[in-house]
Order: sequence, then C-alpha cells, then structure tokens
Amino acid sequence: MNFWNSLSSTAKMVAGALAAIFVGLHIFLAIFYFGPFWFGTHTPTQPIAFSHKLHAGTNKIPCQYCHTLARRTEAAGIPSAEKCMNCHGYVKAESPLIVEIAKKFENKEPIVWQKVFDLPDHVWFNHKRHIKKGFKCQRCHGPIEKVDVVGRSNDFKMGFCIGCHRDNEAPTDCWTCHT
Amino acid sequence: MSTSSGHAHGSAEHKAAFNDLTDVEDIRDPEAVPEVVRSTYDDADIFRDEKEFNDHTLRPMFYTTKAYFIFVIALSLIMAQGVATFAVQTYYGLGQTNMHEPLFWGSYIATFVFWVGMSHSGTIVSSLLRLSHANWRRPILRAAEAMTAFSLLVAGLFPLIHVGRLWRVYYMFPLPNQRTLWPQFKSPLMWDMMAISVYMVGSMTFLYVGLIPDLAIARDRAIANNNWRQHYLKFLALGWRGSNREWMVYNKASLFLAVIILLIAPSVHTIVSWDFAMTMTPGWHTTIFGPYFVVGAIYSGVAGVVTLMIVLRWLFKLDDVIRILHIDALGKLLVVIAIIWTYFYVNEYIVTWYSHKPEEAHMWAWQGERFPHLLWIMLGGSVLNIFLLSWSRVRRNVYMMFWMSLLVNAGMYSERYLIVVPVLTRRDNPFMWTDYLPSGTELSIIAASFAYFIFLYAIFIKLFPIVTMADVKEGVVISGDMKIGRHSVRVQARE
Amino acid sequence: MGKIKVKLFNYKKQNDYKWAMTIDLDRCNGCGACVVGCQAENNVAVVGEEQVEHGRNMQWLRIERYVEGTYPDVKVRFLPMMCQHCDIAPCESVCPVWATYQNPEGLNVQVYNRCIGTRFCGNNCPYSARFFNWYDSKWEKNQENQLNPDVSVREKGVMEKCTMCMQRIRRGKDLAKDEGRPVKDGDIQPACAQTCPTNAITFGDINDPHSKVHDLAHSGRAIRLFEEKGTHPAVLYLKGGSGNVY
Amino acid sequence: MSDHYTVLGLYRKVAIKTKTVDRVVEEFDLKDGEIESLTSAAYPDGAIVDDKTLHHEVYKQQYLFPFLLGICGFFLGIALAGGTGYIMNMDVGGKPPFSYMPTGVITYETTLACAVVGSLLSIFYFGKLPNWTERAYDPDISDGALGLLVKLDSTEDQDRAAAMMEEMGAYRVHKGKNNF
Repeated sequence: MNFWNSLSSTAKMVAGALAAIFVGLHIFLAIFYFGPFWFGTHTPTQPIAFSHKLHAGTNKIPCQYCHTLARRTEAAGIPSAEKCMNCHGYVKAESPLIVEIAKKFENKEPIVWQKVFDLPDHVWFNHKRHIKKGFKCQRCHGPIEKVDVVGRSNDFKMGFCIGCHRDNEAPTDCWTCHT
Repeated sequence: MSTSSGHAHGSAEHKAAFNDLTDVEDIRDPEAVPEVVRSTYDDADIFRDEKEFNDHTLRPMFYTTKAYFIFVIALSLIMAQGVATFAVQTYYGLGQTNMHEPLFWGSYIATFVFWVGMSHSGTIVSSLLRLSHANWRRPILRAAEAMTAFSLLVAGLFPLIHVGRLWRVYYMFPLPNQRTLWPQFKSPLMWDMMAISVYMVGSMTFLYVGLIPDLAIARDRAIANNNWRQHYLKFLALGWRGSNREWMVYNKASLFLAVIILLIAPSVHTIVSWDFAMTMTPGWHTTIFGPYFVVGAIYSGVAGVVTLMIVLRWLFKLDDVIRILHIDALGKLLVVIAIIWTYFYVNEYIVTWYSHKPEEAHMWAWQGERFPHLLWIMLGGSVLNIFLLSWSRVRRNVYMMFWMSLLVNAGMYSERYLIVVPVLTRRDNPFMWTDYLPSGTELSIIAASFAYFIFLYAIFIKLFPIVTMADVKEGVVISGDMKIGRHSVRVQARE
Repeated sequence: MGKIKVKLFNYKKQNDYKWAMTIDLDRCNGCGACVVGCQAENNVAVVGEEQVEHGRNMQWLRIERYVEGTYPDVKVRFLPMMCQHCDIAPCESVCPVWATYQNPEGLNVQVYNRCIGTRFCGNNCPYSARFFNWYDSKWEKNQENQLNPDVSVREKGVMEKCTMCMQRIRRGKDLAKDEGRPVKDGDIQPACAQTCPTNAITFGDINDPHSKVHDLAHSGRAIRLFEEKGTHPAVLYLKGGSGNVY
Repeated sequence: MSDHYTVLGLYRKVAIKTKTVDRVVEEFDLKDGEIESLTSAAYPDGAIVDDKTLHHEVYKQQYLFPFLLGICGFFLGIALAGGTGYIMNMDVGGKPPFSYMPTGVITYETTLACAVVGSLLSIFYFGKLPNWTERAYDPDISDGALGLLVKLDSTEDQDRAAAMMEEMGAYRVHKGKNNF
C-alpha cells in the first residue's frame, strides 16, 4: 500500500487505466476462448439414479443394446421403460429403484430422462453415419462406462467436429451439418 | 487572463515587441504596408507577445460558460433518444426501419458514406498543406484533423447499427477460434472494415502527434492555474520540453505521417465506393466510382471544415486567429474540388447516355422522377454554387460562406442518398420494384449521429487546444520582412 | 481443435453430384402449390399482413406474374422464382463471414448461424431471391408442431433463401450410402417439385447423363434468367422456341 | 553522464542565446548532447544548437522505423488475406482460395497501418519520450522564453556557467544536480 501511496496522481491514473485495460482484455479473451469449458459442463440429475458404470462398465452391456436407434437413425435415442423391464423383471427386481421403474411402467407413466448431450438447433448430427463408419461412442461421449452420473465430458463446439472431419476426410461443407 | 483581439491591428509597438521576441529584424513600417497585404500575410503578430497569444487561443479550453453546459446537455438528450431507439431496434429487430426486400441498404448506409466522406478533408487537407508548405494552413489544422477523427468515430457506428445480429459482429474480426473459421477477405465489407480501422488509427495518431507540443503548452498553463486538466495533460504531453532533439524528431515524424496519411485517405473512400462498385447492380457497377467518391468526400469534408471554422470563430471569438484569409483560401479550394467533382458527376451521365444501356438510363430517369427535390438540392448545392464561390466577395463574406458550406453538405448528403436508394428500388428483377422512405427509427438515429459528432467536438474543445499553436509560432519564427528596393515583403524561410 | 491441413491446390475438386433444377414454364399454371409446399417444408416464417404491406413478404419461392398484350388480348405468364444457385454467384463473394458460398455439389449455401446480417448478399442478387428476417418469426400455438425438425428456425437478423431442400438431399444421400450406391435419379425431390401438380419442376443430378434433368436441359428449350449477367444459374427454365444453353 | 550538474538559462532573444551557446561550448569544451535548446516553436535545425550526432542519428535512422514496420505490415497483410485462405480452407466448389485483389487491398492497408505505428514509435524512441519524471524545465518556455540547457561535470563549472549565462543576458538561471 505504501508503494501505491508513493505514486503521483498521474501515475495512479495511468496504472489504473492500464490495469483496467489488461483485466478487461483478459476477461474478454478468457470468455472468448475458454467460455465453453467453464460454463459448458452440464450434469443434470436424472429422475432415477441410473449408473452407466454398473451397466456398461461392470456388466459390459454394449451401448447399442439399449441405444439401438444409434445405428439406425440420426438420434441415438433413450431406451423405453419396457427395455429396462426386459432384464429387471428378473434381475434385482426388488431393488427400490427398479420398483419405481416397474411402478411407472405399470401405470404407463413416462420417465422424464434429462438430456445430457444436447446440440444447438442449428446443428444436424447423424448417429447412424458415424456408427456405421465404425466410431466408438466413447470418441465423442467420453469414458461413459467409467462414470456413475453422466455429465457432458465434451462441449461439442464446432472445432471438435471440424477437426475430426478434416482428419478423416469427411465432408467439411457447412451444409453437412447446418441448415 | 488578458484577452486581446483584432483591434490591435495598427499598433506598432505591439508588433515590434512580438517580433523582438522571435528576433526577426522588423523593418516594416505598418503605415506603409497596404491593408490587403497585411491581411494576407500576418499570422499572429497582432498579439503583444506569445503569452498573450497562448492565453487567447487556450481560452476556449479553460473558460466555460453556462451556455456550453446547456448546449452539451441538449446534445446528450438527442443522443440519448438515439441510443434508446437503437436499443429498441436491436431488441425487436431491424423491422423497425423501413427497409424491405430487395432494398436491403437504406439511409443508414447513405449516412455512413456521408460521415466517411466528412472524415476525408481533415487529414488530407492538413497533410497536403503541410507538404506544400502553404503558410495559411497553420491555425486551422487541429480543427480539421479533429473533424476527421470524430466523423470517423461516428461513421464507424453505422455498420454496427445496420447489421442484423450485432451480438455476432465479431465474426468479422480475424480472431483465431476453435471453429477454424476465418472472415472472408474477398468481401468489400472486409476491406472496408480494414480500411476504416487503419484510417482511424492513422488519423488518431496524426491528431495526437500534432497535439503533443500544444499539450505541453496547455499543461504548463493548467499546472500554473492548478486546473484539473493537468492530470491527463501531464500524461499525454509525454514530458515534452521542446528541446532541439524533440523538435527535430517531431518534424521528421510529422512528415512521415503526412505522407502515409496521404496514401491511406484516398484508399479508404475508394474502398467505400467499392462496396457499391464491386457489386453487379446497375447504377452502382461503375469504374468511375473510386475517384468520384474520393473527390466527393474531399468536397463535403472541406465544406465541413469551412462550417466548423466559422462556428469556432464565432463561438470562441477566434476571429484574429481564424481569419477571412483562411475562409477565402478554403473557398478557393472548394471551387477547385467542386469543378473536379462536377466533371466526374457529368461524366457518369455521359457514359450512361453513350452506352445506351436501358437499365442504367432508366435508373437516371427514375432518379429525376422519384427524387426531384433531392436532385435539385444536389445540383444547387454542389454544382451551381461554383459560380457563387468563384466570386471573391462571396468567399470573403463569412455569413455567405457559412450558408454555402452547409448547402454543399446538404447537396452531398442528397448525393449519397441518391446513390444508395434509387438503385435499390429499381433492381434487375422488375417484379420486385419498390419504394422507400426512411422511418422514424432511422431518422432519430441519424439525428443522434449528428448530435454525437457535435458532442465529441464540444468535449474535445474543452479538453484539448483547438488552435495549432506550435505551428503558428513556427510560422512566426521562420517568416520575416525583406526589403526589395522600396517594397517590404513578408518572406518565409524554407529548408 | 483439430489438426489443420494445408491443402494447396485442391480447389479443382468437384464432387460427383451437381444438382440442378428445370422449371417448365409452358407447364406452369401459376397455382402456387409449390409456394405452399416450400413454406411448409422449410419453416419459412409467416410474417403477417402488416409486414407484407411493408414489402417484407417472405417466400423462398414465389410466382411472378407478367402480363402480356393489351386488353382484351391479354395473356398472363408465370415465372416461379427462387434462388438460382448460380455457379458464379454474386452473393458469395461479398459476404464477409463465409455465411454464403458455393458448395462442391453446385449449390449456394446459406449458413444461418454464421450470418451477421450485413445484407450485402441481398443487394448483390440480381434475382432478388434472398430474404431477411426483419423480426423474430412467431408461430401460433399449434403451428409450432408442424415445424420441420431438420430445418432450423431462423433468428431475427439473418438472411435466408431457397436451399433446394438441402435436408432432403442429405437424407437421399444418406439412404444411398446405406445401400452402397450413388444417388439414383428420382431419389430426391424438393418440396416444390413434389407438390407441383403439372410436373413442371424437375430436380436431379445434371452430371448424370441418364437423369431426367439432364435430358430436359439438353432438350433445346432451356434458358437461364439474366444470362447476360454471367452468373450461370443451376436453375434452368424451359420454354417453347429456341434458346438452348446446353 | 550519470552524475552531472545542469544549468538552465532563460533568454528573450535568439541572437543573444546563440552567442551564449558559442561561448559556453568553447569555454567548457561541450560535446554533442551536452547542450540543448528548449523552445516553444520549431526553429530550423541547427539554428541555435548544432548537434551533429543528433543530425546523423535522426536523418539516417528515423525513417527506418516506419520503413521496417511497413515491411512487417506487408507480410502481415499477405499472411492475413492470402495465407489464411489456404490454411483455413473452405470447400468452395471449384473456386480458388487465394485471390489477388483482396490480398492486395488488405496488404496495402496493413502496410500503411504498421508504418503509422512505426512513425509514432520513432518519436518515442529518438525523442526519448515519454519522460514524465521531472526534468530541467521552466514553464516560461511555453510562453515564449528560450531555454538553454547545459550539462556539466562539477559544481564549480556549474556556478561559472550560471554566471556566464547571466552575464550574457539570461533573465533567469536554474541550477541543479541530475536534472531538477
């Protein structure tokens, strides 16, 4: 503080202005370049605590056993409660979470799963093409078989898509994804 | 602080005292020199000494009347309504304007071209006169250069006001981003953005470099009076002392800057003209647009300088610094430029007429049919006034010159409007022919832009010296009287 | 960020497809079904009475009416007008942000999320086929449900225009790729071609010598609009008499 | 020159001042840069103090700043408009990513922009500005007084020079150590 007081008023003004410009510039650059990392993560609470680690990791159920639509259409799709009951009619049927699912299934109530990986409306993504090309789900969705609660491990900014498309000689025409 | 003024004209001892200071031997008998000669050549030697000159020229900066505050508040109100209208326009969308398909550019772009044009006289005139050692330039440089800087600031707003998605405008900047997308440099708008920002940097630097010695004078005055201005003046004057090293470096750098500015300025308005000429719209797609726009810009700019000079002279009683001779000389410049501009204008018609292209011929006919009033303002203000301006009694009459210069700018504004709007109302596809008048939103934003310009100027006058004092003093230093036989003439030392 | 590859002289690369459209003016009876089809397919905003009065009629495809002759000997001609997808497009080179450009399949791209709304492209389009979102588009409660999910709803302040139903082209190519074959003629039909009751509009790959559009283009009746502008549109108009461009 | 004594004399007339300059230079055997004149207006080069080293420096080197920075700006422009067209390539059907006209325009502008910056920097570098710390100066200079600034090695020299200046007609003399 002594040092600050020792400065003349002009020097204080200059120092203040420079500091303001410096800080402002860095805030701008930080938001511009790192904003997605800081504000982009998204880990919603699911209506039923489903663990990908248990299903895909420990029990090694393939992703497309439940997300069947991924290889058929552009949307990967969320499995219906019926699909859960296929196994859970017999496996651990008395566990409280399963009972909850079973109750909803009986009553024909929808389970409102929260979407984790969401793309903006102006992006058109086709799961089918990427699966058929032979890409692993983990390439974009991260190590999903290792986490209990799924969060957005990837911000899906355009550079991510474009970089991969360039490396694999996929089309980089804008209309491939945007209309 | 003493206030001296023009009535010290005849006083011999005043002159002798000031000339003593600069140590030029005064052999002139004031009675013997005819009045005309004196009014052409004397620069600042009506002041008793340099201190008095400093006091007089710094007076607009340090002394503020109540009327000034009222004026600035009035301007702020006009600006505030403009900002509010703009906020509404941004929130709801550009539908607030009267533009529609296929008339995508309207009065905003016309005003943008007008303000870019206004910015052209200041630095061009200033650097041209500097390079050609025209002695009468000295007191008016600062006012002209400041006009350039401020009209560019105003002009730079219009592309922002006019784009559809203001919040995405940074897509135009070459910022490295993770999308690895880059602006497209083939677009004339990108050239425009580059040119205007470069011109902004150039003219601001030019203005600032010219300011440095005067800032030192103002700084000393502010410190002596313990005025609040000393804080930023100390900083901006860079500790200027006027040593021979500093002057040498300063003169050299001013020369460089004058040359560079003279290279930048014409390129800027040429590029603005390419916004139109590089399209394939009949009426815009003309090779002559580059030089035509540049000359038009200088024309409206010089007229703007004349208006400003007269207003400054009247408001701040600077009539012994900004004299009739300056107005007269600017008037002569105006005549020359007006003739060149008229040549280009007529040329455009002649080429169209000779080419027999029906769509272009129709365009001209449509102009006369739909906008006859603007056409007449343009012809009257920009072409017919050449005859009046050629008359020295008009040029030497301050009131006449004031109205003439306003008329020129009204004419040039109409010209810009006539370039942008009629062409777009009559496009290639006759099914989409349309008509257009600016809406209230557009008018209020345009009014605010004028207020903003005047506001910036008013603030500048209170913060910085408006007269190029160091340059005037240099003029006194390097000029003196020489006796040839019975005649005594003012001569100018030049390296 | 992906690895950036410096591709120096790749610009001659053209894909196999080159989409084109022919519109038979002798068949067009001006019914306007294509306009409605386009509007429904592409989420084109319904701007409302007031905006139409202002001249802000948003129609990617419009029927232009021209009246020939004097009363009583009057004949009305119809000209369906949309983005002509020029090969040498005036709109492309003036966009400062690459929101519009020529794609390798001969279409004129408009990327809404890149557009900043300088509207320079619209000024430079001799066909006046580009439209600007002066306001945010509003949808009535139930209208929202018929929006096409493959097409984004445009924000205020961006340009838009005919895309030749890019979403359908994309789907057609996707289907063909699944079956491991090139796109067949007739696989893809834009909304306007599908709706046209007189079959005036034909869409296809003009590089394919067996396609219908190729035949029509070489039928000796094809003309381009504003040929003298040198824009080389991909939309060809067919009319009686001479005027062969192919 | 780390330890020097400064004398600043203020004059009213150029002729007297130049005579003083001659005498002081002869008396103390001053070299270039040890004597400076402070004025409020630009006198022609060498009119009061003839500094050959300074002349050489400014005339031979100052143009290098705008010139070299202009060259940098030239390459910056080519890289910006031409180079990025290649690196950040778009799939534009059959059109070249590089075009001459835009590259030319952008290069022209960046060249001049950098030259402007170079001119400004040359003032800072050669004029030894900015220097906001208190230096030998008198506010009278901006009101038309002519200052003569001499840098000397000892107190005796300082006193002698001050006396000499007063004798030659300086109306005010400041003395100080390492600038005052």
